Order: sequence, then structure tokens, then C-alpha cells
Amino acid sequence: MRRSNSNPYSPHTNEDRREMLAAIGVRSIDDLITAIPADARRPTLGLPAGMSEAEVQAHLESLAAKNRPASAGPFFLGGPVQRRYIPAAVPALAFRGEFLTAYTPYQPEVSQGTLQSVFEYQSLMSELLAMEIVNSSMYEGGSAVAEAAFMAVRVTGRKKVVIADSVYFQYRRVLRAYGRGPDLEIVEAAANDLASRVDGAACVIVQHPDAFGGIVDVRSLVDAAHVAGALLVQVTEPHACALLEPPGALGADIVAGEGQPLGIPMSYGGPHLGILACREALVRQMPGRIVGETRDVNGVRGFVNTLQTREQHIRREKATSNICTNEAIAAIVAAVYLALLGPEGLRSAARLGVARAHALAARLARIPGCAVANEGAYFDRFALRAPGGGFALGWRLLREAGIIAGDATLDHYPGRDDLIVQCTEMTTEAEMDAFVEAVTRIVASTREPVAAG
Amino acid sequence: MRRSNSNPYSPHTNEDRREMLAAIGVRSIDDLITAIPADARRPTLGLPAGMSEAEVQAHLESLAAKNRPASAGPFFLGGPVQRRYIPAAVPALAFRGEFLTAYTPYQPEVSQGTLQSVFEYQSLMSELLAMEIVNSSMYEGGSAVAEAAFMAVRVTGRKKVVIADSVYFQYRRVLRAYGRGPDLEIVEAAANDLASRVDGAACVIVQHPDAFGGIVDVRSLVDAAHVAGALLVQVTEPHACALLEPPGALGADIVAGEGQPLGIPMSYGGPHLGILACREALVRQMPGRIVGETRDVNGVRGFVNTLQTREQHIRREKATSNICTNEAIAAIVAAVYLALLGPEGLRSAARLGVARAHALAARLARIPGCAVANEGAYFDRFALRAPGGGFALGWRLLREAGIIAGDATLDHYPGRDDLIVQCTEMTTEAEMDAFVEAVTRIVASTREPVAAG
Amino acid sequence: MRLPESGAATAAPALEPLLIELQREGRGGRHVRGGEEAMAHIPRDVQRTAPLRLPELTEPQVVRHFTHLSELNYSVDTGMYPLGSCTMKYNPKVNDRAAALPGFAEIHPAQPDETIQGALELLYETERILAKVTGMDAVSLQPAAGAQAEFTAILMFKAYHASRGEGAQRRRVIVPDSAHGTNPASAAMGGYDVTTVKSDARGNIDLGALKAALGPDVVGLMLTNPNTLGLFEERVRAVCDAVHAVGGLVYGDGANMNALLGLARPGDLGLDCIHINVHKTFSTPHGAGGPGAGPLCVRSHLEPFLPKPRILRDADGTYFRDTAGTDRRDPVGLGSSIGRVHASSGNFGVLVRAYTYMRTLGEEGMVQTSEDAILAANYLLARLRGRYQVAYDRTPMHEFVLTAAPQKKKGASALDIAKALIDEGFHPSSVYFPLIVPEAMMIEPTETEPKETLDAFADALIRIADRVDTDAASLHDAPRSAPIRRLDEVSAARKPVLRWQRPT
Amino acid sequence: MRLPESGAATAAPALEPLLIELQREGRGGRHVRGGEEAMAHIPRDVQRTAPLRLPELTEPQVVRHFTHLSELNYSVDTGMYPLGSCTMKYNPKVNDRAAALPGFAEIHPAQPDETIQGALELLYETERILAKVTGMDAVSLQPAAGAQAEFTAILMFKAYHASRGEGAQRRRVIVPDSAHGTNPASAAMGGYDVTTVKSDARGNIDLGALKAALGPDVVGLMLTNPNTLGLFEERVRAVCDAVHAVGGLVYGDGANMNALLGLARPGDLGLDCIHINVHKTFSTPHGAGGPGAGPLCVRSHLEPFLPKPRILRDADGTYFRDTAGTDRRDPVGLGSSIGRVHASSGNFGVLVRAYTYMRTLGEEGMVQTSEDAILAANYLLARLRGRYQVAYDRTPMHEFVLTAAPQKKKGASALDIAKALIDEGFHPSSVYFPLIVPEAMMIEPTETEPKETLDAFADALIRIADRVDTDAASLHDAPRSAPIRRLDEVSAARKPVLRWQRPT
Ligand SMILES: Cc1ncc(COP(=O)(O)O)c(C=O)c1O
Ligand SMILES: Cc1ncc(COP(=O)(O)O)c(C=O)c1O
Repeated sequence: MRRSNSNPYSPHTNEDRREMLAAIGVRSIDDLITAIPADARRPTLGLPAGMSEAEVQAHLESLAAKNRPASAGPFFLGGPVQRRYIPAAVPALAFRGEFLTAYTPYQPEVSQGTLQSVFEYQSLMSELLAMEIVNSSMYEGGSAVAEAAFMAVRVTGRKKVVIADSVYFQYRRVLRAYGRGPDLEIVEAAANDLASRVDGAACVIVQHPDAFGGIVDVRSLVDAAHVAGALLVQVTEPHACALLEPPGALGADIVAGEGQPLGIPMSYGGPHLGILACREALVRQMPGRIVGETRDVNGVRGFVNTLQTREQHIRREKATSNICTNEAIAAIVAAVYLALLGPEGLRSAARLGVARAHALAARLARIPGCAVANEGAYFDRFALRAPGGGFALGWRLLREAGIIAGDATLDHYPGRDDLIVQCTEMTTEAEMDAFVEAVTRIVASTREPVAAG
Repeated sequence: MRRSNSNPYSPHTNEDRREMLAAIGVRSIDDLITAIPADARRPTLGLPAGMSEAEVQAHLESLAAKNRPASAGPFFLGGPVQRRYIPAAVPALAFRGEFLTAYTPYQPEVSQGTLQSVFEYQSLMSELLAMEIVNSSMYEGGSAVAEAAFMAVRVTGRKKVVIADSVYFQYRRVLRAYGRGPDLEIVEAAANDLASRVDGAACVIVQHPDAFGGIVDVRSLVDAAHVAGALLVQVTEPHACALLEPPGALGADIVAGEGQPLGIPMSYGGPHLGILACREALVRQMPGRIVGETRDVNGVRGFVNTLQTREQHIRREKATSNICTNEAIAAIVAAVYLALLGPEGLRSAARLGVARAHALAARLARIPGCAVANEGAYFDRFALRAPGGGFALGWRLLREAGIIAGDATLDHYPGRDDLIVQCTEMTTEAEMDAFVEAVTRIVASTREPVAAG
Repeated sequence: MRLPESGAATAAPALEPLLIELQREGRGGRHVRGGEEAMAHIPRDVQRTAPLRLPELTEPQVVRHFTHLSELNYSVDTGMYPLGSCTMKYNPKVNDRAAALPGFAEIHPAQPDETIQGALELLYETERILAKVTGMDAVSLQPAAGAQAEFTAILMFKAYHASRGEGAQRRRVIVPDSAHGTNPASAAMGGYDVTTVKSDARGNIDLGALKAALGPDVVGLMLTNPNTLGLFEERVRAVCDAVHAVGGLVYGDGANMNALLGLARPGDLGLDCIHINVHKTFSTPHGAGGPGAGPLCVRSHLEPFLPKPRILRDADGTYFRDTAGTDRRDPVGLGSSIGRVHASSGNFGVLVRAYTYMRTLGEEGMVQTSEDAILAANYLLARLRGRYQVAYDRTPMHEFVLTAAPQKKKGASALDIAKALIDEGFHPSSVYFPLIVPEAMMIEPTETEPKETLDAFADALIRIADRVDTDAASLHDAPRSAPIRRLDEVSAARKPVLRWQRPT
Repeated sequence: MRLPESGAATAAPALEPLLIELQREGRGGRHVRGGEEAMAHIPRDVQRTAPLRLPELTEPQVVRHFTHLSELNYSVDTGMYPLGSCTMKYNPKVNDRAAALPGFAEIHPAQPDETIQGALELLYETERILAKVTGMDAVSLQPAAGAQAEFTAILMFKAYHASRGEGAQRRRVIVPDSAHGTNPASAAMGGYDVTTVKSDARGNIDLGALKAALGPDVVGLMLTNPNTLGLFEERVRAVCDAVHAVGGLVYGDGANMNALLGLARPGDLGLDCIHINVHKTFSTPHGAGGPGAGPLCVRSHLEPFLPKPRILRDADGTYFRDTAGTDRRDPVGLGSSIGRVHASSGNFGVLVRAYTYMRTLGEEGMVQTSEDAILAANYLLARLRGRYQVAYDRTPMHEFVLTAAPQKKKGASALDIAKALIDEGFHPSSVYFPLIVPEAMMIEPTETEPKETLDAFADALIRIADRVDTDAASLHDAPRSAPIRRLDEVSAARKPVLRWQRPT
């Protein structure tokens, strides 16, 4: 009688198992695990029974159905994670089995597909950021910022890190956690106070465009930092770099950010793509893998992981970082995305976000009591200030109109109660109409008591 | 100034075009189309302007959103087109670009992927049907049945075709249309009257299981047909063949049917997979492509299109059919599907349909006034007879409960007003509960007037 | 990247084992499981007793097997496909994604109209676009491919003539000698005799020969324009007039519509109907041989005979099938319609792709498509004219035909040149078609190949021509760089092995 | 199938041109278009003046380019990957399809809890399953990979000791000499010194050396069990007790959990926490280097220090993030939590795949997974023992380590053998790790390779051993059958070329 496998991917028949045990010279698997303390052997885990693929697919669909995807209605969240258009060819190419199920390319002769693709990612990103060196990926934007700070600490031998409070709150949180390791002194300050806090700092970290979409004068901060012997770390976003002077041109020493908008699904925040770039002089302090061009014995061009003496598998505790598994496939996705969109496509996507953000902001600002809270110019998102506060407004927009409005600043800026509203090329006229209509209605109802009193 | 291409897939820059025109030795494209009558040249078509991919994707999504997919609620349609579970690996493999974008394998040295896959489809289907010869696909079930009849006409030199009225109505319609070509005499009769009509027939066409899911005694019809010098054509379904004695074992000479349930999406009826199989003796009358095994000059096993002297590109008006483009990718899908499910998986899928159909039928039969209209045993679908008739019931089930009930026989069998209810492994308990609950409610409300009168 | 490591023993040296060589009894995954109770409902005497010897494999094995096989294929996604008459243009990925939307992929043809309004709207709009592109009045989307459209039209011609009391009288269909094999085959399936008419020195139909062949017994003419030589029929209107003059109809084989988008409408040229191979002109993937779709576009006098169901639009903007796809309103007869040629409404999934493509192009994009297709063909011809003989040397449209007769004399046939192209990194051109050109090499580059690829292809063919001049015999064992060498097709046909042989 | 036909000129002989070698100014598709009016809203002085020299290509070119590149890769989908420590098992396709469902792929981490109940339920259940499998009490799904989990744990150890007033006192992390490089690197990132402890003759931690290294200044021990020799730590409890005796904590590196599913729970063995590499044990694809996910499972005494936000379940069955992912309830401090190590909640898309896999397996499937993994390793070892020297020859768990030292003496290094495996059709094993084994060859077949594949792999390694005996030098120019020959890594590092060089 055939017993079918409880692991449906196991190829072994009972006869296979018998033959293998015989070849090993034991009677059963138990003879192979005697090193496990007897009283700890074969515990009952208390897990449910396995499922067929059809059953598990149905189960996962039922879970997915309990979520409200961006496509299901008006959606204005953004920031580090953005709803962007993903060309059909991106997943069709980047998720081919030969890429998706390949291992880290430690054996270059059978990994040229991965290595050239990542090399092209490095090259494309270097063009976009106008930076000389781009590594092959970090986990995501938050740890990329923290690793950038660690780089600066190693370069300068200083332990103070100054960061603008207009850098994404999540990134500042990750930096704080990472900083507990080397006991960094982390100073958060308003962007325009940064210059005054730079003394003795390893680096100044500023985001442009910032968490509120604001345009920041990076150049002057570069000067202030360099005067103080500190490095300038710019946090930025890939689409913005298509329209705004890129970090390299602004004088940034290190660039960190999130690459998710480059064709990677939002997926509740991961897996995404940590972008980390630097000037040539800093390359030996760069964490993570870097792919380089070389030749084979016949002079044929090929690619390899290089400068590996920076890495943990060679240098162990002296490595520039502990990172091993990274986000290579996301880098390949970004390469395919940039290759497909090209300069004109990338500019268009960026422009559409900007155009719609400003069109929406103008309409909202006409609603009595509503205003754009940004002081200066902004890019493709803005802070909406509304009567009753952004947090309450967002809450009602969801309940009363099914609109997923922007991020509430109250969550990260005690005392400041706005909504950060993000637009992209995916934002439709219909969504904007629904948003304006709902805000108008809600604000009106909010104001009545005021009128009454 | 760069003019971007109005065909976004066109690679030519204006400079490319200039160079190419120069090489040709003309000044403009117009110099190349002078053979077109001047007054017919460059008409205005009146089409809308082109779209970006993001725009066209949004447009198609809006159209798709106006349809009610099977997954959106209770669903009991079936028959030739069935909602079946499609393993994730099926599209992941069969729709790889190297398969999907390949041409017909006329150049075998660069088409072994296609040729071996189709050869495996032929082999798998031959095992399932227990038939010696399977071709590499027809358009879909309907034309497969018609081509089967044409085969029999060529083999016997007779022009009369006898077909059971329990063969899918759509197939009988296609046969009638095709029959107009060679002016066939087509006789439709109840399955149990077929034997009496077989004299002078080229073939008897019977479906098992039939349109109502009914089990048919094919063997005795085989005998009757053969005694009269006619061929027996069996229409069948792949999943049923996993549990029921297959056509080959029943003595069928030709088998025709729809392969869509083997991993191919319903897609509103196409593209699907026409299955056509026959006994070895009839192979030279088989229409369509057939792949055969051979060797290359080094003795390496390979595969080629073979017996091509049957085909239009060689024999023109003397060919066995005009078919050229077929449904090769669907055959590859079916091969992947059968390879994944294996005998146990295929039997399970078939069994689940049968088990659920009988469970549902039993529950429905308990509703006052409702009954299963099948005379004999049935497989994975059945005819539900209900007060007020199946057509009205189906109409109300949709309006009042959002249930897509079965096919109304009234549409194809004047005077017979039942609902044909199909179950598969995708039919859930929840769907069956909703169906029973809704039928109970509707029938009750239908009966009131009766009770009153 | 494929390395042959499965460890399976194959009956012969092979590129990849067969599934039965990979299987082991007792193996298998768990994609679907259950239903044991079902057997109680199936009468014993009808249950399967024949062994069900499907291979038993794990998903990992199946994935590797078909991934390996796929990498043995040449495809549009991996290289240029200069196949004349096949229009192997790029197949946009967005088209595939659109067709896979659950709202399209998970709907059943028997669903009530109100549950498939989006699908009906898409089909209705597709018909309208095709009518505008071809200059015809009505369209049926039922035919699953060009050949089925041809046969459908033949059936309609039959019904048309019968409706005029000329059914018995008209028995012959006229087909040019340059026509594709499906044309005469379709006419024959219609129960008609086929009369072949020769081409003239310029590659047009020989008008004199045509007129001589015409008569009151003629059903019609099957015309491909541009024809299979890639040449536009210079007297197309005279040809159509001549056929009409004897009461015949002109069928248009639209396989070459990629040359005419926005440049000429067959309806303006005198044709009575035309099919479209959307798997050529409108970029849907060929799927290794299929599926396609062959919409049939007709002038108003043929509309009454179109297959049913038709898709109509109500005054209120809702769409419906005039027979709800089930002929409820007319359960037996179908009026003058020939009925159905497809159990459903045609290859919907293919039509979704074509619609997506047509909306992407828009009017300007259509024009540019044909302009660039014509440009590419003429450019390639200009680059090759010096080294290869052109069959009928006048300005071609989107494709052209060379003859390797001179090379053949030197010892290398069109087939040898085709195989040599593989070693140069290209898929061969179509060869030995059309039949009227000896050693024909039919080349259609399409509009999606970059100029540098066209140049590389021309360079390759020129290198091959040089090789023929210096050492023609060296082509005989081409290809050498393909996964496999030339195959023995003769014994494949003499002792056919059409399914795997089980070790019994 | 790839034939080099693009026609692009490459700077050097190449397998495939670079994107910039394929591009042409003025080319480009139309994936996204519009927004010209935007520039009016962006101050002139901040607008980009640096050239944006991204390549301009058509989609067809991009599709061919990356399809060609993909075919140059070895992958799980194309062959066996015997990489020790990497657990390159089959990656089920259904996992990928589940992760791509719009309900999972199109949700934003900042969405209100009530709009992502399905995601939170999935994460909550994933934590519970992992806790049961590891025998731990609480789990954080934030770490994006094993290494980040290690660092997270180090930060938690720091917080733990600080909470007991021993923060300043404890400065050293103990790491066995067989440990993976990420272990000491993570300890160093935590600001700690690393003390390496050697292994004994049986491949266990040298208990004596460990005790000697222990003291009141010890933060803890990083233990991999089974260790990187594939051997189960025979005195694991004694080891943990010793560390605990001095107030230290034991970190479990769970990279080798594929050996223990349902066979032993680290929590029962005395470990204080352990990470899971779901991209190893739970079948998520390695993605050519990433992503992974490194859930951190801890005993209750470490729970207060876990990263925030945590996922909780209300009495009414609804799920929520204890800080709504935004620390609203506690905007500044985080209590005793170390904070966040990930801007969102971890690599959700990877966790969806792992959850799908774990639910597919169920309890029995988990047990069989580890049983078969151990069976395969021991079988392979049995087949190879005669021809290769085993580093520490006792019964291994799911992987084992050979030393090619004898072969090295004959003139073929572990690297040569690795490259020779490529010519045999297999991906090489891990080599030169662990560092304590000279010429190490670390082999992990996993549970998804059929016996015939294991046999083919063993046969290949044996053929290679024979070649070494007869003609070791012949291995030096392996591989010859790969797309490219051995690459010059030295000059790649000496004169790094890290991005394409534009013809200027
Ligand atoms: C000129 C011509 N006519 C007709 C056909 C037949 O079309 P299909 O293959 O779609 O049936 C073809 C395609 O091969 C063709 O090239
Ligand atoms: C033993 C061991 N520890 C730690 C790691 C690091 O895990 P990750 O690559 O997920 O960061 C690995 C994986 O390479 C490993 O094999």
C-alpha cells in the first residue's frame, strides 16, 4: 500500500526510503537523530494538518479578501511606500524562475544572468542619483539610512549623528534602534536648525523631498557639514530624482532611500529595496554586495561579486556590515523597470504625481478652513490642515467615504495634526473628486457646532 | 526635436527612418505604396487616439470590473466549459515566453521545447482516453466533433451522420454548420433511438457522460454502429475518463471533446483545446498536426511534425482539413496540468465533482416539488426540475441571491425546462448551502399561489 | 540555464527525459485531494478498469522539466523571427496581463448577459474597430483562426448564393496559384471544386487567366492582398469587378493586413469580406502554434448570413447576444445565419489581447505600424538585393520573397540556407512558400525589429551567400549551434512514433 | 533558447550586450506618459540640470535582454543546488501566487488596522506557528533576514542586561569558530567584542574552552545547532547551562532548522531565542541573493525587548498593531522595546509565502521534511564516504562537510572540484566554509531532490575524484560547459569597474 507524502514536494517513495536507509546502514530515521536529547526528541508541535494546494489557495484567498487593497477605492497613502504603475513586463521578466529561484551569485560562471542584471541596476541607479557607487541593495530604506550613518561613523571616527526631523519617522526610528549598537548620539532637529548642530557630527542626514513632500536646500547643508568635517547623507526618492537636481549634483556624500516605487509592489511594506550609494572615495566602507565587471580567461566580458573583503563571510567581526541575504531580486525588478520606462517614462510618472498633488491641493485649499500646511514648495505630496485635525478627518474619510486618506502626522509629530496626502501617476480624477467631495462634506459637518457657538 | 512613436513598440528613431529610406532610395513611405489606388490611400479610420500602457491597463480593468467572475459568488455553470482548479505551476510554466511567443515548430532544431511538450500531451491524452492516436489539438470541442464526423465521412464514403440529442447543444450546432459544406445529412435522435437510425450512417456520435451528466451505454452503440459499417464517435470529458471506462476500452473509433478543464481558464469560452483522438488505422484521415519521435544525425532523440501529407500546406484542396493555426499552447497547458496532478490528483478532482453533485442533488431533492430529472445514473452534473421551471428559477436565483445557477435546458430542448447543475472540486460547501437555501425560499414563494388555488 | 542533471535514464541519448522516464510509482504531489465517497455514486460496471498510467511526479520535477524544455525553444521573446506570412511581431506583455484579469479569465460563456457586460462591450468595440480598419460593415468574432474564417465565409457564400436561387449552379471557387494552402482547403471543405489561376510576370493575378476561368458556376475568388509575394495586387478593383460581373463574391485573406493598417481598407478595394489573423496583425502570441483568432469582416450584403450569436447594443447602452448565445428566441432555426462554427463566442482571451493592442496603438499607431512594417521589408530587400535573386522584383509591401535557385545550382538549397541562419543566431525565414517560387525564401521582418537587428540579419544572409559561393557543401550539416542537429523526418513519417513507448 | 542576434556592438566580446549598448537616443516605449504641467510647480533652481542618461529602449528589446540573461542563470527551477547551509529546496509556485494576490500585494503598511485584518491575521498565525515549531514564547517578524535577526537579538541582549543593571559590565559575545560570518559581524555591530571558541574533535563546541571563555563580562553565546558542520551539538544543554550560569544568554542561529522541524525544539534545548531563515527552512525563493525574512523567536524573559509594533489579537477576534504601526499611543518612548529595525513590519511578501508553505505541510509534513532532509544527507554521505574524506565523521543531520585536502595534495583544490561539478551538470556545493575545515566542501541536498538525482550527483563527484587521481590538472580549466569560463576576480577587485562606462 502506498502512503502518499505528507510533504507534497517530497519525491521519495517508501521504497526509496528503504533503499536509502539500507545504504546508510540504519533501520530507521530515529537511528540518525540519537544526538538529540531523548526527552526532547519528536515533540508534538500542535499544528493543524496539511492541506492540498487547492485548499491552501482558497484559504489564502479568504485572508486576502479581508484586506482593502489600494485598487479597491480612493487611496492617498504614500511616503516611503508608494502605489506606482508596474508595467506588465516587469514581473514577467524579473520573476522568471531562473532569477527568482537562483542563489546568491557566488559561482559567477553559472550566475551571469544575476550578476549582469545587478550590475545594470548599479549603473542605472548611479545615473539616476548621479552618484559614483551604488551597492547591490540593502534590506529597505530604514536600514539603508542606519547603515549610511554607520558608514559615516567609520569614516569620521565620530559617534554623533544629526538627523532632520523631516526625515521619515520610520527611518529615524530604525536609526535609533541601530544606534543602540555602537551607542551613537543621535540628534534630531528641524532642517533649518541642522547647521547649528553639526559640530562634532559624523554626518548630517537630511531628506529631500522630505516627509511632507517639501523641497529642501541640500546644498547649503552640504557646505555646513563639510566645513564641520561631517558627511552629508541625503535620503531621497527615485522618481523625485528624475525631476530634481540629484544628490550627486547637490554634493551629497552618501545617499540612502527606498527603491520600492521602481516597480515593486507595496506588499504591506516588504520585501522592498534599500538604496545605498556613495562617492568613490567611500567605497571601501560601503556595506553589502557590489558587482564588478571583469573578463574570463578567453577575454569574454563577465561580472563577479567584488570588493568582498568588506563583507562578513570574509572579514567576520571586522566587516563593514553583517548583511548577507539582501534584496537582489528587487534590484533586478528596479533595473527592468528603469529599462522599460527610460528617461521619458520616469519623468512622466514623477510629473504626474506632482501635477495631481498640486491640482488636488488647490481644490482642497478652496474648502473653508482647509489649507496646505507646507511652508515652502512641495513635490508630489503635501500636508493638509483641516478643521478638527487631520487624524479625525482621516478616520471619518475611511468610515464615511471608504477613502484611505493620507498618513496622520499626529502619529509622529506630537502636537501637529495634519494629513500627508500623496499623489502618483495612479491617482485618478475620480479619486480626487471623491476626496474633495468627502472632505467638503465632513468639514462642513465639523464646522456646524462652531457656527452654532 | 524627437517625435515619440505612436506605436510604442516601434524601435525606429526618425534618424533610423531617414537612413532606411535613403538606403531604399525613396524620399518617403508614400513612394512605397503607390500600388494602392490613389483614392483608397491613407483613409481616415476614425479610431480613438492611442494610450499609454498605464491608461490602457486602467481601461481594461474597468471593463473587467463589469463582469461577474465565477469566484465572485456561487457558481454552478459547467458542461463543456468548467471551473476547475488550476495549479499555480501551470501558468508559471506553460506561459513562459519561450512557449507562448514561439511560432509553429516548422524548424524542429529550434523548437524541441514545443515539440516534446506536444508529444507528451499526445502521450498523456492517449493514456487517459486509452486511444492510440491523439493529434496536437483542434480549435475547441465543437469543431473537434465536426471534424470527427468529416473523418468518418471520408473513411466510409457515406454522408449521413447520426448524433444523440444528449450531445452538447453547441456541438450539434457546430456540426450542423460544418455539415452545410459537404451537404451532410444530420440525424438527431434520443440516445436510445440511435441504434435504429444507424443504417447507411458514416458514424454515430454519442456523448458520455452526456449533456445532463448522464451515464450512457456506449458499448452497445459501438456494436450497433460497427454492424452497420459505421464508426462510433464518442464525445467525452477528460476528468470523467479518470473514473469511467475510457473511450478506447469502450470500443470508440474516434474521440472528440473539450480539453479546457485541464488547466485552461474559462475565458468566456476560448481559447480552449479541441481534443481529437482515433484508432491507429484511421491516422491518415486525422486532421491537424501530429508530432512524432525521431533522431538527429547523431542519434539524439528529437521530435518533429509528422505525417504532414495530410495537411493543407502540402496537400491544399486534398488535405484532411484546412486547419493551420491550432491551440498548441493549450495542449502544453494540459500536459503540464496532467503531469502535476498525476493519476491520483486527476481522480481526486473528478471525484470531488461527483461527490458534491450527488450531495447537492440529494439536498435539493428534499425540497418540496424539486427533483433530479435524470433517469439513470449521473456523473458530476444533473438536471434539476423545479416548480415554475428551471428557466424562471435560474433567473430568480441570479436576481434574488446573486447565484449563477446552471444552464437552462429550455434554451436547447424546447418543452424541457430544467436547470443543469454542474459541480467540480471548486464547488464549496458555502456555495451549496446558499444554493439550497435560495431554491428553498424561491420554490416556497412560487408554490404559494398554487396552494391558494 | 539548463544542465542535464535529472539522473533519469532515457531510452536514447536525449536533450531532456520524457515525463515517463522521470516518474516513479508512488510519487506525486497534492494539488487536489479528496472525494473518496464519490465512487459509491458511480455504477460498478461503468467504472474505469483500464489502467490509468499517467506519470507520477513531484512539482519540482515538473517545473524543471518544462523549464528545461522551454529553454530549447526559439521565440519572439528571445530573437527575431523573419517568417514571411506569419507577422511575428513583438507580443506586448500588457495584453497577456489584461486577458488574465479574473473579470475576463473567470467568466463562463453561458453566463447571463447582465453578468458579462464588460466582456460584451469589449467584443462589440472590437468588432467596430475591425470594421473601421477593414472598411467593412459587420463582423463575426467566432472564427478561432484564419482558416476557420475562410471556411465560415465559404459557408456564407453558399448561403448567399442559395438565397438567390443559385445554390446548385455555383460549384467552383477560384484560387490564385500563390494562395496559402488553407484557401483551397477551405473551399474544398465547403464541397466546392477549386480552380487555380496563375500569376503574371509582375506577381499579380493573371487577369486574362482569371477572366477565362470565370463563369456563372463560380462561387467566388479567394484573394490575398498584398499577396503571398508581399506584392500589392495592382489591378485589385478590376479583379473584383470581373468576379462580381459573373455574380461571384471576393473573399479577402487578411493574413497580410499588417501592410494596410490605415493605408488602405479592403472594403474600399472591392472585396466583399476579409478575415483578420489577430495573432499576426494584432500582436497576440502564436502560442507555439496556436491559439489565434480569425474575425470575419463582411459587407452588408453578407451580414444576414453571419454566424450566431451576434453581439448587439440596446438603446439604453446595455449589450446582449441576439440569441443570448443559446438561441432561446429561435430554438431551432437560425434565420439565414449559417449557425455557429464555435461552441462559444470565439477565442475571447485572444480578442482581449488584440483589443488591448488596438487601443494602445490608436489611429496614428496603426498607420505607423504598417508604415514601419513596409519600411523594414523594403530596407532589408535593399540590403539583400545585390546578393540574392528577388522572385518578382518590384516594390514589396511588408514582406518579400527571394529565390535561392542560384544558390541551389551551387549546391545549397533554401533549406540549407535556412539551417545556416540558425548558426548565425537567427530563426530561418519561411521557405518553399509560396509554391510558385522555386527555392522560395519569404522574409517578413515586421515593424518591431530595431534597425541594428535588421542589419545583423542582412549581414548574416550575406555571409551565408558568400559561404555558398565558396563552400556550399559546408551548409549541409548546419545547424551546428542549435540544441540538436538535423532530424530524420523521413523515418519519422515512415514508422510513426506518436506517443511515448512504455517499458512493458 | 538564446542566440546572440541583437546586432548591438559590445565594447568587448560578451554573452549579452549591456542596456546602454542596446539603447538609441529617441527610442522608448509608452508605459507612462503625461504631466507636462507639473514643471510649473517645481522651482527652477531645484530642477534637475544633470543629464538623465538612462538608456532608451523598446519593450521588445528589454524583454529579450532579460530573457537572455535569465537563461544564463542556474536556479532551483533548473537544477539541484547542493549548497551547504543554504537549504536550496524547491520553492512552490503556489506560494508566489498567494503573495501576488491584490489583497496582499496592494496594501500599504500605514493602512488602518481595520483595512488589513487578513494581513494581520496571517502575521499573527505565522508567529504562533513559528513559536510552536521553535518552542519559544514570542516572535517578531520584523527582521528582513537572518543577519538582521542576529543584530536585533544582540540589541535585545543589550537592553536585557541593561535592564538588570549589567549593561556596562557585559562586553563580550562568544562565537564558536565554526560559526557563520554574520554571527561575529552582528555582535560587532552591537558594539561588542567577539571571543571565538574552538570546536572539539567531534565537531562540538569545546566545552572546556567555552567554560574558560565564560565570565561575568559575557553577553551571551551565538550557537548554531545543528552547527555548520551539519552536526547536532551533543551537549547542547550543558553548553546553555554554562552560559546561563554566568548570566549570559544563548542566541540560536536557526539557519539549520530544516533539520529539526518536529524533531526537536530549540526552546526545549535551553536556547533563549532563535531566528528562522524562512528563505531556507520555509521554501521562499532566494531571489538571486534576496529577499529573505528572519523571524526572531524568543522566550518570555526576552519578550519585553522585542521590536515594535507587535501584532495582537483582541478578545473580539480582531487584530491590531499595539502601536498601530505608528506608536500613536506612545509617540516618543517605546517602553523596553528596542524600537524598530524595519521601516514597516518586515518582509510581508516573503512571510505570505512561508505561511502558505507551513499550512501546506502541516504537522506531519514538517516532520517528514526534516526526516527526508536528514535521510538525503546521510544517504549522499554514505555514497561518498569511500571516495572523499569526511571532516568530522559522525552521523550528520541535514548536511555534511567533506574536506578536499587529500585532493588538494594531488593538485585539485575544493574550488577546482566545484568548477568541475558545473561540467557534470550540477551547481557546486558550498566551499571553504566552515573555515575550520581545510578545503571544505559543504553539501546539503535538501528533501526535495529525487533519489535518482542524488545518485547522479554522487556519481558525478565520484567521477571527479577519479579524475583527480588520474589527471588533477585537467580540472584547472573547468568549467568548460558553462556560458563563460573562470573569471578574473583579482583584477575585478584591483581595478573595480562598478557601473557601465559610457562612450563619452
Ligand atoms: C496567407 C495566409 N492565409 C491563411 C493563413 C491561415 O490562417 P490561420 O493559421 O490563422 O488559420 C495563413 C497563416 O498561416 C496565411 O499566412
Ligand atoms: C549558518 C548561517 N547563519 C546565518 C546566515 C545569515 O542569514 P541571512 O543570509 O538570512 O542574513 C546564514 C545564511 O547565509 C547561515 O548559513
